[in-house]
Amino acid sequence: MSDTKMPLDLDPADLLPPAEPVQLLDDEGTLHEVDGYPLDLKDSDFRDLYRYMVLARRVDKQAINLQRQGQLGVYASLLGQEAAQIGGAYALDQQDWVFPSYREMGAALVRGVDPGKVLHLFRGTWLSDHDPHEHHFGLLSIPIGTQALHAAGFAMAAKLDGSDLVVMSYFGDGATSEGDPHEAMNFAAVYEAACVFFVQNNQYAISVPLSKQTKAPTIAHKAVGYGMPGYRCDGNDVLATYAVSRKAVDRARAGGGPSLIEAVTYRMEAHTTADDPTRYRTPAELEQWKRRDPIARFETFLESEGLLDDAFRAEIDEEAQAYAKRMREEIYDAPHGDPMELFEHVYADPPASYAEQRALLQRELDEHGTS
Amino acid sequence: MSDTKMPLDLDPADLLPPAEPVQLLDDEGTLHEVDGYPLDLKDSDFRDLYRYMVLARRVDKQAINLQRQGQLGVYASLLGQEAAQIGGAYALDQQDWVFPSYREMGAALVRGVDPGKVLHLFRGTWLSDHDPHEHHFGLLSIPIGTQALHAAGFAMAAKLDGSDLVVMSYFGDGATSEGDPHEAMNFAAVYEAACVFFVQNNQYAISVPLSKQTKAPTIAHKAVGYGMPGYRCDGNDVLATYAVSRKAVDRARAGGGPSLIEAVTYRMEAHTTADDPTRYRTPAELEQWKRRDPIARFETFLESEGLLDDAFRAEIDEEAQAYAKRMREEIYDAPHGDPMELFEHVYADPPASYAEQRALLQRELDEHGTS
Amino acid sequence: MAITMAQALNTALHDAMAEDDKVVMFGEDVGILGGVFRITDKLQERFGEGRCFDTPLAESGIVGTAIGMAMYGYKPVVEMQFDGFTYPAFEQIVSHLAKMRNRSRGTVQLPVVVRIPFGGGIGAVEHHSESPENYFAHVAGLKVVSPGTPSDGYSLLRESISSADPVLFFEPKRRYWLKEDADLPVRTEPFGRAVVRRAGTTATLFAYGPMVRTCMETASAAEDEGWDLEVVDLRTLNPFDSATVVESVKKTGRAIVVHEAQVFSGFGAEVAAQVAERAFYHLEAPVLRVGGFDIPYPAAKLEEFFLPDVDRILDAVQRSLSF
Amino acid sequence: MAITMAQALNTALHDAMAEDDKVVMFGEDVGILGGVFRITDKLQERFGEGRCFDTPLAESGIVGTAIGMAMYGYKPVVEMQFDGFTYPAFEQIVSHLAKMRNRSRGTVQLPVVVRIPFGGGIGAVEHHSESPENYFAHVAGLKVVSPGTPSDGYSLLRESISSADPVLFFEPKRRYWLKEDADLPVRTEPFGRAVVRRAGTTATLFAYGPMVRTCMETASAAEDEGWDLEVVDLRTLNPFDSATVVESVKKTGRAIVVHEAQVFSGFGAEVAAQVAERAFYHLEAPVLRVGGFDIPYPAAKLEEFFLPDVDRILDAVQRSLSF
Ligand SMILES: Cc1ncc(C[n+]2csc(CCOP(=O)(O)OP(=O)(O)O)c2C)c(N)n1
Ligand SMILES: Cc1ncc(C[n+]2csc(CCOP(=O)(O)OP(=O)(O)O)c2C)c(N)n1
Ligand SMILES: [Mg+2]
Ligand SMILES: [Mg+2]
Repeated sequence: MSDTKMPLDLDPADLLPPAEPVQLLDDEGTLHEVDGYPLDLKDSDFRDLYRYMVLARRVDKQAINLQRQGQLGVYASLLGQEAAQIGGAYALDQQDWVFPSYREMGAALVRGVDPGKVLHLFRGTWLSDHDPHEHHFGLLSIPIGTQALHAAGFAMAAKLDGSDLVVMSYFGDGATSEGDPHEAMNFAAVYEAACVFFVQNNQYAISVPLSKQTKAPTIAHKAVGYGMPGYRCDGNDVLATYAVSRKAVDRARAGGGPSLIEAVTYRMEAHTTADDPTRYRTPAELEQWKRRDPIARFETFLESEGLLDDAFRAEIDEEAQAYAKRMREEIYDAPHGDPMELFEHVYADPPASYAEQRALLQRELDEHGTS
Repeated sequence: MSDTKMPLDLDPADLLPPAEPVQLLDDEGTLHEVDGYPLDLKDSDFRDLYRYMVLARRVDKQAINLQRQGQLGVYASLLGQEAAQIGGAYALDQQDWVFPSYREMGAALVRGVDPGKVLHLFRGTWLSDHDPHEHHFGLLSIPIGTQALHAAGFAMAAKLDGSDLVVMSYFGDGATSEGDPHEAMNFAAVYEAACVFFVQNNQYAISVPLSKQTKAPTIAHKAVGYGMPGYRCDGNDVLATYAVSRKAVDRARAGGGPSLIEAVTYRMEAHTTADDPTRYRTPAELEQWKRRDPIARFETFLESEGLLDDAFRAEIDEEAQAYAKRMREEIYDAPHGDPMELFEHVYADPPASYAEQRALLQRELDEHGTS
Repeated sequence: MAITMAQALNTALHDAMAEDDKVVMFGEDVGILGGVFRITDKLQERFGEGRCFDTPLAESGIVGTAIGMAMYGYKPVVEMQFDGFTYPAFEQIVSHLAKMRNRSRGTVQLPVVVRIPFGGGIGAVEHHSESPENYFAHVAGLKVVSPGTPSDGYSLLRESISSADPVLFFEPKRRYWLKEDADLPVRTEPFGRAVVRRAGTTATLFAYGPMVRTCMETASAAEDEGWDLEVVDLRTLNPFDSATVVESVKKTGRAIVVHEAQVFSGFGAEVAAQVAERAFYHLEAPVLRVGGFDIPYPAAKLEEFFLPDVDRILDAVQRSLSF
Repeated sequence: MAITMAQALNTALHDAMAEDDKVVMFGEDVGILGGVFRITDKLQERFGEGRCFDTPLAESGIVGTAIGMAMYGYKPVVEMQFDGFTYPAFEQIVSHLAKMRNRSRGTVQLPVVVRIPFGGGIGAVEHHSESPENYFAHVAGLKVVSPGTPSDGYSLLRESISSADPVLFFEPKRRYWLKEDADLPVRTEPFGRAVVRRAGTTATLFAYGPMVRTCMETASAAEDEGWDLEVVDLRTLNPFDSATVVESVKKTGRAIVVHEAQVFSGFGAEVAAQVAERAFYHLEAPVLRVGGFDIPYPAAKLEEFFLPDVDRILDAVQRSLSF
């Protein structure tokens, strides 16, 4: 009865993620080689990674400011998670796709999505404002973990179509408790779809710490149950998040199937601008993680490699200011747009009943300017 | 940052189920001791286990016959899974609870539930016909995997109440793909609830074989993702299913938290009487498993131990006939009961609108005898 | 040729997949088994495992991956094995399938069909006889369809599959074996058109899916009473054909809406509300609703007391007439 | 004393937990954070982590374990963080929470309360402004409740917690800060009673939850037009108080049902259908429904164009009167 045996010819321990997360840059910014995670990066890549991280932080800050100025309803900051997000997305090719949650401004940048456009969701101009097909970047997904299934399905489709594109789905530590990511990982594994599940373990789901979310040794261990590799990396080390993602992405592209990445990081800001984290975490904890800042660490490394001079810093700074400016221009007092558009996109083929409803709204607009 | 380390002081390999399922009786019925699974059974227990298996098979057969005679609408047979089900339930105390799926006639027997009553569900007399509180046996649950959450919640409640009862939830290999069992195992683990998740891996979910259900090395490996032990046993060896369950139950009762058991077995019958398995599996496969029959194997063992004499056989046979007879009496041409009862149990406090609806049904009954 | 609803649906799937290789079919047991009702029979054999495949047992997974496949460019048709097992997919259907097009300002289309064998009358165990259509009729962004005849089964399924909008396709499982003389392929009226199945003058019966047949039987039986009933098959709940509905009531002056689902806040309420609003001056009696009682679907032996049947509908006609 | 809806609900939870140690409260972020709206503020501090606790992020898990805890003998009150996140729990609610009592012939009771902050008007992002009440009003076995005032918030929540039947408790989140002079504890009318909040003669506005306040404002505004509107607060959708509803329409002859949810197959359809049936001869105009358009809930900057407001309701009154 072969079914009563282990179908794998593996040393069982090979299934398990390593005890320590993969780290290439230590907390002091010194590079250490790690077996199995060669770095294939050129100087320009190092610089790009840095650039994206700095831009992401500036863009994030601008978004928070816009929210404080009443220009956005709410915003979910990625502060502290720059290395995790950007290292992941940087490992993708242009043809590849990203299915993000609501916190993926950094990944959006890497995909070339205009941050100003992303903010329309948070401003409430419309429910989103970018074309996913243009940058292969799905709509920000708010219902927790649901996008993991879209990613798995997209990867299943690509495989059926003979494409070798890879899909990366981001979600949080909290999301691992939902049914959908579970089903997504199982589907991806069963169909050997080229889908990389990238978990930013930022230690919290709003106020709920990881210890109350799961008793798994680590989130990477959850991969075992789907028969896929579970990788674990220091999420504040952009070289580690990149190298691990590269490995997972290459493997998927080569037909090796899906895998799960846990990037161990920390949400330095409130859950969203509507949240008050002082209710559930201590300044001491924050302080500890501040010392592990992903950008500072990478700067030390770049400096020691001679890759970070004043000219480059100035260049990035200028780019960052320009981004921020464009965001302000895009969002500041952005008008609410034409209410009649509300009926435009619900159906390709709208029901006859819309005529009456459109007429009602039009009458309201004519009479009162609002509903 | 202790959060970036493994929180467990375990040898990683200890997390994994053994490569081979635990087996105490080999296919030829010879007993082998297995480290960590001592048998605490008296002769009377051996006899009881046998008795339950034989009764379960007889009861199952009677149910199939009743279906063939048009007395039941449908029935889900446990043929071949007697050892799995009964070994599990036998490890429980009276105070403990079982949350079954629709295939748990064997477990029902062990809990003392009258099989005739269980059949009312399949006949369609009512949606169920036993009081869960009487035998600590939940209602048969049809939506796949949903009962695992009820089990987890019940165990959470018991813990909160200071009780040391243990809850066992049965579900199938297919059910492991649903979100609910995933969420249930996670909840149970997080709250360290005394809940044992017992998977009867009978190789199929209707027509879908295990290989299309999951790529996990084994179902027991799924426990790793919840930080709980995953046990795996030969599901056709009642001593193995018992010993493994005993271990899981004792551990849970002692406050050690939940665990997952995979009993590797085989569904010898159609999925239900409505199914045609010749469409998706071969006689050869069936033949192979027939040779591993759980009752035959246990008989060999009992005989070799001198525990099975003709008198005992006759006694069981008589009991089995009596059970079957009672089932026939209970079910055969059982009337449909009072339609007016339809309004009785929906609410403890029914809405005023029921008065009108009751009146309509009463009028229909008076006029036509039917609606 | 006499064909059954089941044959019509199966043929529709075959034809759609033959015509457009972007159409894929998946769900639980739809492959080698051909589905528990055999509606997907021989699709896998003919089109291969890539285009018709069994999934793991997870309905949210089925609908969620269908959304991803549709984003890539496929046209997934998925099966929920039974009505009562649609519920795990509720979030994916309501929060994504229905809303993605609008959310994306039209840049993402989701041409997904969710096939759902629904309704009672087959003596099944619990959760296998539900009528969940109104949960979905209330969701903007979905089309909700339910054929009452084999030709409509074929035609509406084909139209659903070519629709750029997501469709919840409710198959009246007790009518899978209902026969009709028809030659496939057949094209009937498009989405959004209700059809007068039987013209009459005394009162109008409105129905869809399984109850169309029951209403036709009622109309026949009513002849004995000297009543000439009109039967309107709604066909698509969303888009809803108010015009035809109102026109019929203007003619007959009396309306009875029939469905299997419990009456309270069922789809009959929408029909009744629209009729009462739009045919206000033409109604000679209140719109009556005939359906299941406001209780969970009962066990098999009691379903006949729950389900609307000819007698219950005639009783409503009588009440309408005596107003 | 002036209390807000939020205070009333929080106090109701405190009082219920103090009175009966079988009452437990759980959900996402309800512990130390006190819930994102602080409705569970200080429950954990006061009653300990055993009786008020944070769960993993899984709504099906929350409702499913609540069912298990109720079977054991507890009275769980659980929170869905927002309306739009109730959907993952749909199967547990519809297939088990609603049906277990009936399935078990009354041997299993599930005194579970599912608290759901619902509705729009607070400028939130998508999925945070939904009105899912009618998905549940259609489910036999559930009670569906939505308070429109702080005192009803307190009283109906207390009654929900002591109810032996499962209750879906819809909290109008835009009214969390609505004030009323009231002394807690207060007991108002029980489940199943609609209340005339303002007596009038011209027409009746029917509402529940967030729209009660809007209808009261409309009635005030209508005075300028010389209209004397009656406002009926439905309070519990199921059980539904037909008697009070019909009585009001018999008096005013005109009915307008108001809710935030999209109108098509919304709860307004049930109200309209009942009124049109039961007050047939008293209606001087068709029952009109005022609600959201049949589109997904829009982005924050456009919600004012979606939501019913005083003007849209007055417009309906005008239409009713000009019939
Ligand atoms: C299905 C669902 N339930 C609840 C919420 C409310 N909510 C928004 S974010 C969040 C926490 C998410 O935590 P995690 O997955 O760790 O991601 P993070 O926010 O930390 O990036 C919750 C509960 C939601 N958006 N969707
Ligand atoms: C949520 C849900 N989806 C689908 C079904 C239909 N169905 C009934 S049994 C079954 C297969 C279950 O397989 P498994 O979990 O392995 O249990 P087994 O029947 O083999 O004991 C399916 C798909 C169901 N009952 N519930
Ligand atoms: Mg997190
Ligand atoms: Mg199975």
